[in-house]
Amino acid sequence: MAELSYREAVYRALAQEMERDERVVFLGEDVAKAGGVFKATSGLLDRFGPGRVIDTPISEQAILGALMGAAMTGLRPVAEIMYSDFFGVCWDIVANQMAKTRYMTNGQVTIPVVIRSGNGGGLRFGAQHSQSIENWAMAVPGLKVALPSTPHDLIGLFAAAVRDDDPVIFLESKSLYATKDEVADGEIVESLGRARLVRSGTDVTIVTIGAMVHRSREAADRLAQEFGIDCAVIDLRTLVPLDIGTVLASVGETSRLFTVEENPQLCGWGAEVVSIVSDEGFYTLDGPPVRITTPHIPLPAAAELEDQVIPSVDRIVEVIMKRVG
Amino acid sequence: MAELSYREAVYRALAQEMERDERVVFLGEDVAKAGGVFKATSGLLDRFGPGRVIDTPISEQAILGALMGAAMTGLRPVAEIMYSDFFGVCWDIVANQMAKTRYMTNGQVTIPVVIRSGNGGGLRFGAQHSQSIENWAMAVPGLKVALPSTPHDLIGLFAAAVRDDDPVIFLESKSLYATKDEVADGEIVESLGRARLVRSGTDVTIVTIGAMVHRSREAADRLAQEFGIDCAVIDLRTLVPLDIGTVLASVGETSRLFTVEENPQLCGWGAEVVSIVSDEGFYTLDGPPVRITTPHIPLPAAAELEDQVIPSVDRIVEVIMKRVG
Amino acid sequence: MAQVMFDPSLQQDVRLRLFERMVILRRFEKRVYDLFLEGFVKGTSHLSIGQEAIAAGFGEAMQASDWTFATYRGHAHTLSRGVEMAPVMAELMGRVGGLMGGKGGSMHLTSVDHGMMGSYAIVGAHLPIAVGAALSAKYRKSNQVAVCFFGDGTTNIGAFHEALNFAAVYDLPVVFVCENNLYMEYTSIHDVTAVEHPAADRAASYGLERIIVDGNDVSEMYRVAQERLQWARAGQGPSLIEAMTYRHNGHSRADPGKYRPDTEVAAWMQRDPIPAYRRRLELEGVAVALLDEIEERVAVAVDEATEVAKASPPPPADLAWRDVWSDGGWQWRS
Amino acid sequence: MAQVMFDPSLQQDVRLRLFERMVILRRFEKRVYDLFLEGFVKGTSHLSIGQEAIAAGFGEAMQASDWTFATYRGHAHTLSRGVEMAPVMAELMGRVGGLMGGKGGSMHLTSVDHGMMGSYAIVGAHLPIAVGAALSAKYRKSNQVAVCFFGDGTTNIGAFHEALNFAAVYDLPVVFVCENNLYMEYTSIHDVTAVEHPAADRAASYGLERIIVDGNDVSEMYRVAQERLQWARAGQGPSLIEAMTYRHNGHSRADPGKYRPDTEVAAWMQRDPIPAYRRRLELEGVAVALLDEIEERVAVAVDEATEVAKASPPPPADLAWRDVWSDGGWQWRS
Ligand SMILES: Cc1ncc(C[n+]2csc(CCOP(=O)(O)OP(=O)(O)O)c2C)c(N)n1
Ligand SMILES: Cc1ncc(C[n+]2csc(CCOP(=O)(O)OP(=O)(O)O)c2C)c(N)n1
Ligand SMILES: [Mg+2]
Ligand SMILES: [Mg+2]
Repeated sequence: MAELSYREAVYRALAQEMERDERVVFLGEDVAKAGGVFKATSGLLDRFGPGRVIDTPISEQAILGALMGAAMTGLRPVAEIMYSDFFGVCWDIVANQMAKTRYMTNGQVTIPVVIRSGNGGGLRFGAQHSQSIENWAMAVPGLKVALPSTPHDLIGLFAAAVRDDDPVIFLESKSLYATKDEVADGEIVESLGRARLVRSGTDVTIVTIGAMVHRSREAADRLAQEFGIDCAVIDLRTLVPLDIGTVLASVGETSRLFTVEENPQLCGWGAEVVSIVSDEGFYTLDGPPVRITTPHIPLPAAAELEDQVIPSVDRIVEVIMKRVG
Repeated sequence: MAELSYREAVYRALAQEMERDERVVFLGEDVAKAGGVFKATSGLLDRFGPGRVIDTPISEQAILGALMGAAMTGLRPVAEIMYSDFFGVCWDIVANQMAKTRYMTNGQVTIPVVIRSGNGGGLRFGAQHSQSIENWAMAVPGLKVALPSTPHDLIGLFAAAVRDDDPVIFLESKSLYATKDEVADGEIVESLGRARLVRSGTDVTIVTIGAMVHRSREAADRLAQEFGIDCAVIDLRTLVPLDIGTVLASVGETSRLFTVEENPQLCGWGAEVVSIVSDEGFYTLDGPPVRITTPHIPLPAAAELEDQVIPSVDRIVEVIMKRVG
Repeated sequence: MAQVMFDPSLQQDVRLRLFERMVILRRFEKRVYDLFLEGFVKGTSHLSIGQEAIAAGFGEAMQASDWTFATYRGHAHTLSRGVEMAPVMAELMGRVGGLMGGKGGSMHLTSVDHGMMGSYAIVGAHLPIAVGAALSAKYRKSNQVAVCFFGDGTTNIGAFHEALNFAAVYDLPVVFVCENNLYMEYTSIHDVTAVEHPAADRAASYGLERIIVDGNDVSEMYRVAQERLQWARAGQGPSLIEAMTYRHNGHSRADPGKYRPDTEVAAWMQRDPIPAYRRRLELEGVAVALLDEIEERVAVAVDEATEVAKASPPPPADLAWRDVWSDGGWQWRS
Repeated sequence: MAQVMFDPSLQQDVRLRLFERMVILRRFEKRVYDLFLEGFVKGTSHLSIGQEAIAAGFGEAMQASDWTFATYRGHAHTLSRGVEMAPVMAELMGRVGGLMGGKGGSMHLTSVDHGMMGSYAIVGAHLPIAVGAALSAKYRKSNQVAVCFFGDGTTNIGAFHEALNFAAVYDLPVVFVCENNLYMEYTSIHDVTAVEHPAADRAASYGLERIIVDGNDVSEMYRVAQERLQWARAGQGPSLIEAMTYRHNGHSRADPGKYRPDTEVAAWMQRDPIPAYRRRLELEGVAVALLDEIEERVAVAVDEATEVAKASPPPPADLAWRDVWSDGGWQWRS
């Protein structure tokens, strides 16, 4: 057991998998010599050498194209896209090539890639460096999508992603890099597609992921203490595969569903979860399913504005109070 | 009144707006001399000249970047992205630049662009030339999204899009180009954000858009004739702005909601509609809201397979029968 | 760089194979064209008729373990890697016997067993992917080379630029082959490109040699292919070749190609690579009977493949739900 | 091309303005740096300290109706178009008095009234956008020129290639200015680029002249700017300039810049454009008092701007919901 930051977990996750399997190579901008802009990959170059830890030009299409080609021919490469907003400049490779090629070739081609990327807001970086793009990825058939919320999950889900034979979009919450938690020693491997019950509860089910997990838990604690509303909190951990079974089971007990999402509202993963539960769990619901999201706007830079729009503990408490109370 | 194909409507729509406003210019690959790959823009070059109808290199980022820059400096330009799948190679310009720049500049910049694109399946073109990407666009705050289902709407919504001061993603259903309908003479202008009640009905509300409108209406006719189920069919026409009021009103009468979507399931516009109705219209619903979509898979090329997966009249009838009956 | 010298006996062999390859590509695609007209081929399809020398020259020069990355215009490159005709034809017809069970279609021909690593339908996308294969070859010291074919129009898209620089920076074993057929879809490449030779005139941007070859001369294509493959295998890094050629047909199924001046078309038809090569072989003393025999053998093979493809049924419905994921299925919920 | 000749009296004017511009940029950004340390500037911020000659030279040479397109490293370009210091500083502090009310932040400085058409934070994106402005200038025959600034690292992304070719094909009035400061974020441009001069060595790919200038020599920058703006206005099409320079600080707020050899840093500090230009002006007989007065005037202005910015309150909450759409609001439902 050691206390580890989410940032340090990135290093440990990469090192664990690179140590284990020499087919794992790692590419990205400024990731090698400089250790990455979030300083999450410092030391990897020294440990694994320049053949496996590679500084690239600012060429996201080339980086991800290279990732895909290398994966098709025997490697299990990992890339960093510095900020997830930059998926915009290489979306074709992700959405049209990586996601579809196995299918189009009737299973001839396997593309075991992981694309790590800093995701989400909270750092006052403005609209082009703060997006939550998990829904871009979830909307494309053929991509798996993981968003770890803790150092442990970062390592365990990353290991699962590297060992998975399909392309995985691995979104690290930038606002969590500095957060710390106890992490067990030794190898850590989790499974894709298993939600985690962060808090059990009987009145309301809160479904969330990534940085919002912590705010949801805090809100749940306050709702319990201050208002006697007992909320279950589910961390989905991956959006694809989606552990909707865990959600349905919990809503079966609580009869109320809330999602807490960092992404803008329209077509979010929350809409998907609400839609499935509204269909398959219709008769278990006692009241409207409610989504708590960032409004459907680009993110503002100023601290006071950004704090207004990303779901806060206060807002979660307030909405649940109002809608359940 | 004249019978016009959806393909011919493209020409008439462009001509109408270019005649009216010389700030409207039109760019795209093979659109000028050759009249476009769908032969929808033949004749425009002769009519408006090479300064306004421009053949471009295969450079989608440059095309859309140029569109944006021209729009910021006084033009009202229109581009063609040949197949909507190709938004992948220029997604940054659309999602990060066009969508956000007005907001980031606190309203200093206005970006009146329209991007026309052939969208959807049905032509056996395979996974990289058949996608329905309306949800990619809907998920990004700052983009308006239109999908005309008839020649009339193509002209009227296009005119509205050109006259709108915000970026509009204008998705033409490739499978409709050959379809015909009566269209009035003279100028046609519709509004963005007004759904059309295609068929009124009291038992079930079907919400749909684009090519699926016709299948939904046909299914509704069959459901009425063969099974006595009376379905209202709503053509949303635009996803942003979303005329959710019309949907809520209809569900208020029918108490049942079905969506019919050409896009793959996860995070579709249908999930958004279902989620809003499940929240705001919770107490009006008599049974589960159901989405009828293409399954969450890339599109196969073979005719028999493609026909299996895109919602068909048969499938719509069957699902509604089973879920309502 | 020295011209590659052949052993004369080998040379006869190679020459006949080069000829046979071209005849295969030509006759196969002529048949495909007929099958369009008869309604057997659905969707779209992009023929390489007139451009066969490029695929043939490279197909002959490449080793079995090398990789091909092609565009939607990929029939020729697929066949030239030794893939059988019948599954290719069946794929174009959307049959279960197709190379990808009918799921990919004409634009995505792939046969990993033959090193045919895919046909990509988004202009430019496969250049960086080929670079990745080359990265893997270098990392694994496998001595493999990735060969990536694309058109003149592709040189104006961003991925071209990124891939070329990336390959050059890491000295990767990849050969980029621009088949300059003078047109993108219907637009002359000259109308939309700032330089005369869209690939070769940009080689210097990546520290590469300016290489222009006659893409209608199969022996020249073979020579250049050998040379550049060797260059890659020697660890010298990428090459960029611009092969001048012309397609006899329109861009794709729907296109009669009317935007091209008649005189231009006529001039290039005169330079058809197959009759030209046959004339040359005859002049060099290859027996006419030998060449005729090849033509006939291929004709029979095309007929047979057509029958096999036609006899293949449409894919079963459940195939649509297979192989989204590596577990063979499509489920996104767990 | 001939060197632009100045009227000697004008020249004195221009020279003092060039000097003043550089001093403004320098002192402003030094203050910004202090404000970081004091916690007033949140988020990130990218300084141009050391690179001022480029923004100053162009700012002086451009006409009021010309357009600037810059990157996240855009403070200098914004000020050099005549935007006041206080709103820029307030924007960096996230105050309502900011240039964009605090909504954009340091990376997106924009002042349409000053022809400052935006700072773009995705590498490469603004090159095609600048091309579009040039297209509009040409279409409207407005005689405006778009000037687009970007870094060396930007030359390896696809949008660079597409924009350059596009501009060249249509002979558009745009001047591309690559500020080669030898590094992308923390990686040497040489490590990841196939050519020595990432912009200039690629000019030929777009049929353009190879232009390399000393980006630390403000009079040279001014001369080249005048020349290329004139070239654009004369309908001769785009230009690509590579200006060699160096940033004194790290890439952004978080970066101490330790990846750069001390000797390299020291050598470039010697070549600081501002003392160098001051020395030159003094040698040419400009009165020391005149220069000192400029320095003092600017120092006062920076102090004043700082006070104004600090006095500005944070933006009101409702601003977050404004100006998503042209109707001023954010509603997506109708
Ligand atoms: C990104 C992208 N843009 C546009 C297209 C449509 N398209 C398909 S082929 C083609 C022309 C390609 O020209 P070239 O590279 O010369 O290849 P050729 O077809 O001549 O072999 C175009 C524009 C596409 N598939 N992908
Ligand atoms: C598409 C994209 N990739 C990566 C980044 C992250 N990034 C921001 S600045 C930068 C370096 C840019 O280098 P250069 O073009 O030389 O400009 P400089 O910062 O030196 O002025 C990088 C990689 C980005 N903003 N956009
Ligand atoms: Mg071509
Ligand atoms: Mg730089």
